Amino acid sequence: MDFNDTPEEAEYRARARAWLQQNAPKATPHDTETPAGMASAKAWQRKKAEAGYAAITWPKEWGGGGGPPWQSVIFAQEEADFDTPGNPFLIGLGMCVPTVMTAGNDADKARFVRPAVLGEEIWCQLFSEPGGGSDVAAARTRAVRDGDDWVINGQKVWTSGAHYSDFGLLLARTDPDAPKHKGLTMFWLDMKSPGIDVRPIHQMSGGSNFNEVYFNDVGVKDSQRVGALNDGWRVSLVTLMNERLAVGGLGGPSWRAVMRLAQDVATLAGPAAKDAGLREKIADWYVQAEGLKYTRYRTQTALSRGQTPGPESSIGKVVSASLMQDMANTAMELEDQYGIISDPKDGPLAGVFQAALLSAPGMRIAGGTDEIMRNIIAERVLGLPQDVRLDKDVPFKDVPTGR
Amino acid sequence: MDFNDTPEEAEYRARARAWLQQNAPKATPHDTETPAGMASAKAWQRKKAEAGYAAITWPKEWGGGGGPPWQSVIFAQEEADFDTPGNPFLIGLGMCVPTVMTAGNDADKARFVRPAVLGEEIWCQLFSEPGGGSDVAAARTRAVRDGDDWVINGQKVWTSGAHYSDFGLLLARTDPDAPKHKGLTMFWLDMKSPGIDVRPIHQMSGGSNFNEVYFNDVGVKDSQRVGALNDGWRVSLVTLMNERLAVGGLGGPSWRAVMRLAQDVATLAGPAAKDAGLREKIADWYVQAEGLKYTRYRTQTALSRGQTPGPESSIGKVVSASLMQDMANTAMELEDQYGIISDPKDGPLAGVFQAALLSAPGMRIAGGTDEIMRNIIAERVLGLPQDVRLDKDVPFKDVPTGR
Amino acid sequence: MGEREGPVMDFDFSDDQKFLKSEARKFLEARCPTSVARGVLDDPAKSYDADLWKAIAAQGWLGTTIPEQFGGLGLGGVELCAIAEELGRALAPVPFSSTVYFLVEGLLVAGSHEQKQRWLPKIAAGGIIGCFASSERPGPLSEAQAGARVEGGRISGTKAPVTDGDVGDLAVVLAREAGQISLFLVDLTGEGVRRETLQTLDPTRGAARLTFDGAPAERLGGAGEGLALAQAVLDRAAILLAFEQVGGADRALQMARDYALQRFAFGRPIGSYQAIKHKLADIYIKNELARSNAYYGAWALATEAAELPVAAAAARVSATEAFWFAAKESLQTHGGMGYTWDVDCHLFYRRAQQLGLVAGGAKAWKERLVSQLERRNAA
Amino acid sequence: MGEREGPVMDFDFSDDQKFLKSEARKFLEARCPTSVARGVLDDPAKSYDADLWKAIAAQGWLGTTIPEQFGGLGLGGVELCAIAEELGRALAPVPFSSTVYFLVEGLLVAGSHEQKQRWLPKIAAGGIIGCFASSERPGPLSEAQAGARVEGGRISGTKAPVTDGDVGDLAVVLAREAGQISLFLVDLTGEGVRRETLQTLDPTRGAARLTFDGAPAERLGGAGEGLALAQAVLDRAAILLAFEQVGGADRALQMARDYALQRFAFGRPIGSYQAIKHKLADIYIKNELARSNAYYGAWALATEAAELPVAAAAARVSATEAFWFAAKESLQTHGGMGYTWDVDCHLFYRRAQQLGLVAGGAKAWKERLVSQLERRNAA
Repeated sequence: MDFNDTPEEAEYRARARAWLQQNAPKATPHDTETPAGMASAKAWQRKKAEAGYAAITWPKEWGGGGGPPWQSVIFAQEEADFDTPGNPFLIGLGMCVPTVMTAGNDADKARFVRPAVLGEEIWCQLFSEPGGGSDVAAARTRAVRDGDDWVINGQKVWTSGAHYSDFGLLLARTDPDAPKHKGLTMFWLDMKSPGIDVRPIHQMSGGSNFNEVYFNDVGVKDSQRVGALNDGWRVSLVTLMNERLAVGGLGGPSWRAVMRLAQDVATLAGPAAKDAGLREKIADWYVQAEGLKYTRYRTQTALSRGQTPGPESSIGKVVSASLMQDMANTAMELEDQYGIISDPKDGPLAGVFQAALLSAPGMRIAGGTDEIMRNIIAERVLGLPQDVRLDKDVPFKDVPTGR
Repeated sequence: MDFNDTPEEAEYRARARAWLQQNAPKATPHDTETPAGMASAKAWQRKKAEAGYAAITWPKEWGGGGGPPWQSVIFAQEEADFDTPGNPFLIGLGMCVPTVMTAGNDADKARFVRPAVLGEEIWCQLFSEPGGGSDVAAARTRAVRDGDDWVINGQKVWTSGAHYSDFGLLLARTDPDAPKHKGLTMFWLDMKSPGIDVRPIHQMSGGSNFNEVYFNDVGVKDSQRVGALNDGWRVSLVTLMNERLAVGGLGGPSWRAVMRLAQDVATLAGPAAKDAGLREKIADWYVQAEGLKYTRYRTQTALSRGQTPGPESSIGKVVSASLMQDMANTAMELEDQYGIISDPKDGPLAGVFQAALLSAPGMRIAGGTDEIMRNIIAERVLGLPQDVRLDKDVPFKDVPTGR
Repeated sequence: MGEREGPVMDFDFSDDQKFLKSEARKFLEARCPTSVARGVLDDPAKSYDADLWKAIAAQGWLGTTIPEQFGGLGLGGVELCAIAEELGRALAPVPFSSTVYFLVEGLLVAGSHEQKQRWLPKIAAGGIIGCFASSERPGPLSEAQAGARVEGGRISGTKAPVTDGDVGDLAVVLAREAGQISLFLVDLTGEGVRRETLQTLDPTRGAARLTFDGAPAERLGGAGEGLALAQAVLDRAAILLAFEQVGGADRALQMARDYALQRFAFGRPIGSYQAIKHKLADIYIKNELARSNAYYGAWALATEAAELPVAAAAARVSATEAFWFAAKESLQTHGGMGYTWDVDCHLFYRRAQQLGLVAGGAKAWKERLVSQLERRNAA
Repeated sequence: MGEREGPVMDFDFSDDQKFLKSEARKFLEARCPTSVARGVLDDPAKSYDADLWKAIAAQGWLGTTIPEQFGGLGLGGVELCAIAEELGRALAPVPFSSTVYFLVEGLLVAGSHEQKQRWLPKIAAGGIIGCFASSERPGPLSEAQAGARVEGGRISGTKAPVTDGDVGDLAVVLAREAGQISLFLVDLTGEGVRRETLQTLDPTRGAARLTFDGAPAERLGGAGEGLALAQAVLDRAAILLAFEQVGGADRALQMARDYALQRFAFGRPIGSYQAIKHKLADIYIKNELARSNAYYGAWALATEAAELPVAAAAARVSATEAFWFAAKESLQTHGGMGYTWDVDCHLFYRRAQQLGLVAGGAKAWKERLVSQLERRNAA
C-alpha cells in the first residue's frame, strides 16, 4: 500500500498536469443542455483526443491514446482538479461504442469509433421501456422484417441525452415467439431518422435529463445490426457491464456541508456543532463516504494494474444515494421550520440540502434501483441463486405482464 | 377513546382485584423448570379455574368462566399487577386445546379440555422439524398405517416444554405421494408413550427452553387423530392462528434501564444523560415501545368488544426483538470496555443488557423469524402475492430439499 | 409482573367518530382527488385551492372544536383528529392546519373572552385564514426566534417561513415586548405588513416571509408567556398534524401496494418479490406504531391530560418518521415512474417534509420528549 | 470539480504481503478450526489455547513489527494487518492482540531503549503474554479511568476488565503518580498482584480484574503523557483490530452464504429469497466499506502518517459496525440452528462484541473522529 507514484507514473502525471494547466478551459459553461455548454464540451473532448488524452487505452488508429490502463487512472485523477466542461460523451464512450467495438462489424468500427472519441458524435442507449424498468430483456419494441431490412415500432424510456444524440444503440424484439431472452436483436440508429420522436420526461426535481423516445415505422438497414440476429440480449450484457464501471460519484453535499451548517444553527441544547447526536451521524457518514473513496482507490489500483476490478466496485451507488437522502433529511431537521424553504437565495448553504432531497430519489432508481443493485451483488458477487423466474423458456408473447 | 371503565366493567375489575389480593400467592417461585415452581404454577391455575378466572371465555361446563371477552382483558390487566407464578399452560390453552376444541372429536373434547383448564395436564406443540424451520408444512415425521392404527417415526425440534408436558399435538406425514400440504395429519400423543425421547437443546444464551423430540416406532391409535385424514395442514392453521395472539411482550430491559445507566456513565463530552445522541435514541425507543403498548390497547379494545383484533397485532415481536438487540448494543457501547463483563454481580444494572444481548437473537427467530413475520404481514395484511412456490402440486417426496 | 397496562377497553374511535371520519373521507374523495393539489402545484399564482376551502368551511369543519357559543360545533379533539387524518390522506391543499390547529387552538389556549368572541365566529364561518409566525431563522423554537419587537402596540421585524402567511388574514406572532417574549395577534390585512411568497419544497402549501413595520399587534395570553404558550399550541398542533401524517402515510402505502400488484417485472408482479413485500411490511409497521401513538395523543388532547406534552412529542416523532419513510419508500417502489413529475409520489414526498417541519423538526421534538420523561421521572 | 482523489496506484496488499496472508490463512485453517475456540469456550479453566499460542510464536508472528535488533522480523504494519485479518477470520483464542497490538506497540511508541531491549526479545520469542489495563469503570478512556496510584515505584488500585489479565505476564497500566497520569509497566508475575477472572460475553477470550497492592511499577513514556500515549496505543490497536474484525465479518458472511445455499425452505434454498439475498448483500457492502477504511488505516500505520488518528477512528467505527452487523445477521440467517450452542454463529456474535469493546466502544471513537476532523478543518 503506497500512495506514491513510480518514477514512470510520476513523470506521466507531471506531463498530464502541465498539459491540463495549459489547455483546460477557464470559466467554462457546464450545462450541456445549453448550446454554449455543448460547444465547450465538444471542443474540450477534441483537444484531449488530439493530445492522446481521450480514450487513453484505445488504439491510436481509432483516435485513442494507445496507453496502458494506469495512465487512464492518473489522467482522470488529474483532470478532476480542473473545472472542465460537462461530459455528454460518457454513454457513448463508456457503453455504446465499446459494444460496437466488441460486437459490431468492421465497417461500423471504422465508421463510428474515431468520431465518438473526437467528440463529434454523441450516442444514447435505447434499452429501457415503459413496461420493463429494471427488466431490460422485457423489451417490446418490435423490429419487423421489411425485405432484407427492418422497420421499428415501439417506445423506449429513461433515455439520457436522446435529444442531443446523433446515434443510438437500440435493443428490439425480432422474435416474439422465442423465449424472452432469445428474441432480441441489437441495432444502431441514426437519431435523425424519420419516425423518431424524442420527448423529455419531466422529473420531480424539475429537471428533464431523460427522454421518452417513440418509434413510428422507423426504417433500419440490416447492416445496422450489431451482433447476430436474436443475439441482442448477450450483446446488451457487454453494454451493461461497462455501465457499472462508468457510474462515478453522485455529487451533492457531503458531511462537510452538514458540519458547516452546524456552525450556524442551534439545537434546543446548544450549538448544533456540539450536538453528540449530529456528531455521531457525521462520523457514520464520513466512514461511509471515505469507505467508498478508498473502495474506488482499490478499483483504480486494479485498473491501473490492468486487472478487472473486483466486485467491490458495485457498492458505490447503493451506498451513496441513500446516504445523500439521509443527510439531506437530517440537515432539514436541524434547520427545523426553516428547512422547508427551497429557494437557493433564501435557505442556508444556498438550499443545497433541499436540492439534494429532491434529487436523491432519482439516484436511488436511475441505473438500477437499490433493490436491483442488491440483487446483482447477491447473485454475481456472492453467488446466490437468481430469483425464481416465470418468464424463461416460454414464448415472450406469453410472459405475464399484468395487462 | 376513553380510559375509563363502564360501571359494569368497573365492578368486574374491582371484584377481580379483590379476589387477586386475597388469593394471589406471595413470594412464589417462578421457574417452572424447578419442582417447586411447577407445583406453584399448577396450584395457581387450579385456584383461578375454580373461581372462574381461568379460560374466562370458555364454557363453564368445560371448566371455563363462561364470560364475555372484555372480562378476559380486564382480568389479565389486573393479574399483571401481581407477582404470579410461571405459566407453562400457555401453549396448551392458547394453541393445542383450542385446536382439539375446533377439530377434535367429542370424546377428546370431553377428555382434555377440563384437565387443561385446571392445570392438571400440560401440552406441547410438535410441529417444527430440523429440515423445516419456518416451513411447517415440510414435516417429514412419518405416520404409517399399522392395521387400523399408526406408527410414528421421525424427529421434531424447537418443542417448548416437551420435557414436562403430558400431551403433545403432533403434525405427521401420512401420504408422501400427495403434494406437500395435502399429505399431513394431526394427532394427539401421550408424551409418556414408549419410543419418545426428549432431549433439551442447548441455546447460545446458556438456557434450554426448547427440546428435540425423537419418535421411534411410537404407536398411536386412529382415535387420536385430530381432524380428517390428510387434513393436518388445515388443522395446523387453527393452532398457528392462535399462536399469533398468544405471544405477549418479550420482557428484558426498557429505555428506562438505559436512562438509568446514563445517570452513572460519562461519555467523552460529559454525562451520558446529557448526550444528545443517546437522548435521540431513547426517544426513538420510547416511541416504538409506547407505540407497541398502545397497539396492544387497540387489540384489547377489539377483544373486549368481542371483535377479532386487526392485523396490527402482528407487528409486536418483529419490532420488539430488534429493539432489544439495538438497545443492548447501545448500552454496551456506553459502558465501553466494561461492557464485555457479563457477570450480573460485576456489571452495571446487574448485567441486564448483556443478558438481553444474548437472548435477543432467539427472540428474532422463535415463533417466526423477522423475515417470516414480514412475509406474513405482506401477504395476510397487505394482500401481496405469496412467494413463488416450487413445492406445491408435486408429490412431497419430490420437493427439493438440497439433500 | 411488568408495568400495569391500565384499564383499556375503549382505545379506538367511537361509532359516531367513525361515522364522521367516513363521511369526511367520502367528501374528500369526491372534492379533493390529487388533481386538486396538483392544480396548486402547477400554478405559481395559487397557494391553496379556494373552492375546496369554501366547501370545507361549508362542512363546518373549521369550527369543529370551537364552542357552540362562538359559532362552532363544540365537538372534541378526537373528532378533529378524525378529520385531520382524512385531510392528510387527501393531501388537501388548504390552510386548514394554520387556521384550525394553530390559530383556533391558539385562541382557545391563550385568548381572552373578547378575543375569542371577536375572532372565533368569523373563523368558524370561513371568513378568516390564520397562520402561526414563530420562526425567524434556521433552528427550533427558542428565544432566538423572537427578534421581532412590539412597542406601543405596534410590531416590527421579520418572520419566515410563515406557512399560509401569503394568504393569511390573522397571524399568531412570537415577539418581544419590554424584554419579555409573548404571543401577539396581528391583522395581516392591515397596515405595516409586507408579504413575500417563499419557494418551498411543497408548493401545494403556501409560505411567506412576513415583514412587519409598525403593524398593530395585540397581546395573546400573558406577558412573558410567549414561549410556553407557543409550545402549548405546538403540542396541540403536533397531535393533529400527526393524524394528517398518518393519513398521508397510509395513502402512500396504499399507492405502493396497488402499484406493486399491477406492475410486472420478470413475468410477475413486483409485489411478489420479498424486497418489495418486506419494504411495504416495514412501512405498515411504522404506520401502525404512528397510529397508536397518535391515538394516545388524541386521548390526551381531548381530555387535557397532564400527559399531553409527552403524548404530543411521541405522536409527532412517530408520525414524522412514518410519513417520511412511507413517502420515500413508496416512491422507490414505483421505480422510474415514481420520479416523474406526472406521477403523484412526489406530492407525498414533498408533503411529508412539509408536515414534518411545519411544527418543528423531529430532532427538537425528541429532545422535548426526553426532557419531559426526565421531568416525569423526577416528579 | 470534486475533491482531488490523490495518486492512488497501489492501494492493495503487495504480492509479498498477499503471500504472507495466504500462508497465514493456510496455517490457521490447519491449526485453528473453530473447535479450538470452542475448546476454550467449553472449559472454564482455559482462557486461551496454549498449543496454538506456541505454534503462533513459532511462526514468528509475535515479532512481526519488532525490529530485528530486538529479535523480531522487522516487518511493517501492513504485514501485521495481513496476519490480524487471518487471526480474526479464524477466531483465534489467543492473547495475540493484548501482546502484540497493545504491549509491543506500547513499547515501540513509548518505551525507552532499555525497556525495549529488556522486553521485546522475550515477547518475540513467545515468552511473554502482555495486556493493557486502562479501564476501571464503565465509560471511555479518560482521567476517570486513572484511579490507580503509583507512589515510590509501587502501584495500588484496581483495573477491570483487563483482557488477558488472567494469564498476562506484563501489563501496560494507566495510573496516576504525583498528580500526573502516566503509563506504567507492571510485572504481573511479581508481588502485590491479585487476579480475579471475570465472566464475559466472549469466554473464548480471557479477562480479569487486577488488584494491585504495592506491585512494582516502572513508568513507560513521559510523566503526565499517560492519556496521550494510551490514545496513541489505542489508535494503532484500533487499526489492527479492524483487520481482525474484517476477517471475522468476512467469515460470518461466508458461513451465512454457505448455509443459505444448502438450507431449503418451501422447496428451494433460502438463499434464493430476496430477504436473505439482500441481507447478505448488505453485509457484503458494510464489509467492503470496512475493508477499505481498514486499508487506509494500514497505510497510515505503516507510514506513521499524520492522518493516523483519523484513519484509526474511521477504521474502528467502520469495522465495529461491520462485524456486529455481519455476526448478528449471519446468525439470523441460520434461523433456529443459529441460536443453538452447537452451531458456531454465537462464537462470532460474541467475538464481534469482544473486538468492538476491547479498544473502546464505537460511540467514543465517533466522537474522537469528529474532534479530529474539526481539528483538521481548523488547521
